Amino acid sequence: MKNIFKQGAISAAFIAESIEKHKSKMNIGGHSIFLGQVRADKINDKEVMAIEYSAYEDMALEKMHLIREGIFEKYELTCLHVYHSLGQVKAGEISLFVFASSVHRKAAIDACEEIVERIKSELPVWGKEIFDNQSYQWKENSK
Amino acid sequence: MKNIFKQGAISAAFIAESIEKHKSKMNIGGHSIFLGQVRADKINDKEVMAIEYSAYEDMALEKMHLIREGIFEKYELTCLHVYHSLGQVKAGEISLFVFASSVHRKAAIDACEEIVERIKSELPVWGKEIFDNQSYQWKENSK
Amino acid sequence: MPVKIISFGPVKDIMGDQQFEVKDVADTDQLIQVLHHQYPALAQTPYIIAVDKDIISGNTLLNGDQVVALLPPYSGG
Amino acid sequence: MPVKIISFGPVKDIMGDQQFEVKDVADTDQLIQVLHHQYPALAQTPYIIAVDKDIISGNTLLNGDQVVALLPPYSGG
Repeated sequence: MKNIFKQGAISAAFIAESIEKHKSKMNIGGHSIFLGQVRADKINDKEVMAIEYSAYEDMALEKMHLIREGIFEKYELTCLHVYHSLGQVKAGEISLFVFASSVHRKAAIDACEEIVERIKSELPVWGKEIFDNQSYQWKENSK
Repeated sequence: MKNIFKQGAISAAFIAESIEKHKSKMNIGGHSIFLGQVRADKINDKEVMAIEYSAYEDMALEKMHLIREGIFEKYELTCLHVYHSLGQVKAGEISLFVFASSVHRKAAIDACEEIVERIKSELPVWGKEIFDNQSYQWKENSK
Repeated sequence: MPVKIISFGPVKDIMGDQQFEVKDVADTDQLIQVLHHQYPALAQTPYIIAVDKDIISGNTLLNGDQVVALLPPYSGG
Repeated sequence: MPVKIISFGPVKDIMGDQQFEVKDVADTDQLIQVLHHQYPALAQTPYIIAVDKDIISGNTLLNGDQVVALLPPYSGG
């Protein structure tokens, strides 16, 4: 099973490397990428400084495997890569990287959007919003 | 008026730099990126080696400006960047880079998709598919 | 046979960091009763239950050696 | 007053690389007649017309000093 989890933030350099690797796949016509970035939300006068992510890793990887299979059945993708942070990711940094590629753009765009929605609603991952005064609250995903 | 044209391919390093610049925009929650990559299509036994792009630049920039305005009216975007290659882009290289960012993911994802469609159908840009035997044909965009 | 209990997110805040085992529970309903008795705050927090990584939708027999996970609403991404 | 003609893509293949001017044409229909006479292959290739960067949908008066662009189907991206 492919591991999607990375300790800490996902760097722009890592994303560039992933893009670069697809140069040799000459049947690809379009890539659709989604990046989730940690927002410095203000909640009751406190500002989110970072999100600390934890996961039920075994279950999340099994679930992600099933999501991948479903997506590949539904869309004609050339490839699909997903990375999610664990541990602390500071405001302004990237915690989710979804990268779908296909011969014609439509499949990559639609698949990428669906994967992001499914990751948010189906993966046992939790984000703890850490405020600038060191207090915290558990994040709630908006629909 | 913002220039969207870049001579030659769009590099992964340039894309990484663009992503990196958004670290300081702490109200962004999601980025949606589309990358158009030149395919080495086989047409009647000849393989596409590169696409050479040309444009009616003045008109394209005016049109892009109007598209931007329409998109910003329709979607709550934090920022929007578009780059399109001119001149030769080899198979496997990137010729279109659309980068939409928003507070909540939905706006960025929907805007990015709409911009890509509008770029393909509304910008006076032409791609010449150059084959490995140096002959060529003018590209036709699929819907 | 004991079942192993794990929890995450806000539920883990209530139950503490340690994994632990519960003996002599026949099914998940009975297990929940035991846990709510031990951690009254659990009654105030939403969660679903997975037995061996499968989310259950009703009372489920526990024949031992299983891992029961208490999963609050997901908030990844 | 002369109008300036520019073309792109497959239309440019037919008309050649040079920009040029056409004199004494009153409107776009008349201009098209002149061009098709000069470049018979134009009749076989699809294009739309922009006058000063605005795409026209019917015959349009040319009062001179304008740029008329012949635009084959776009294929950017």
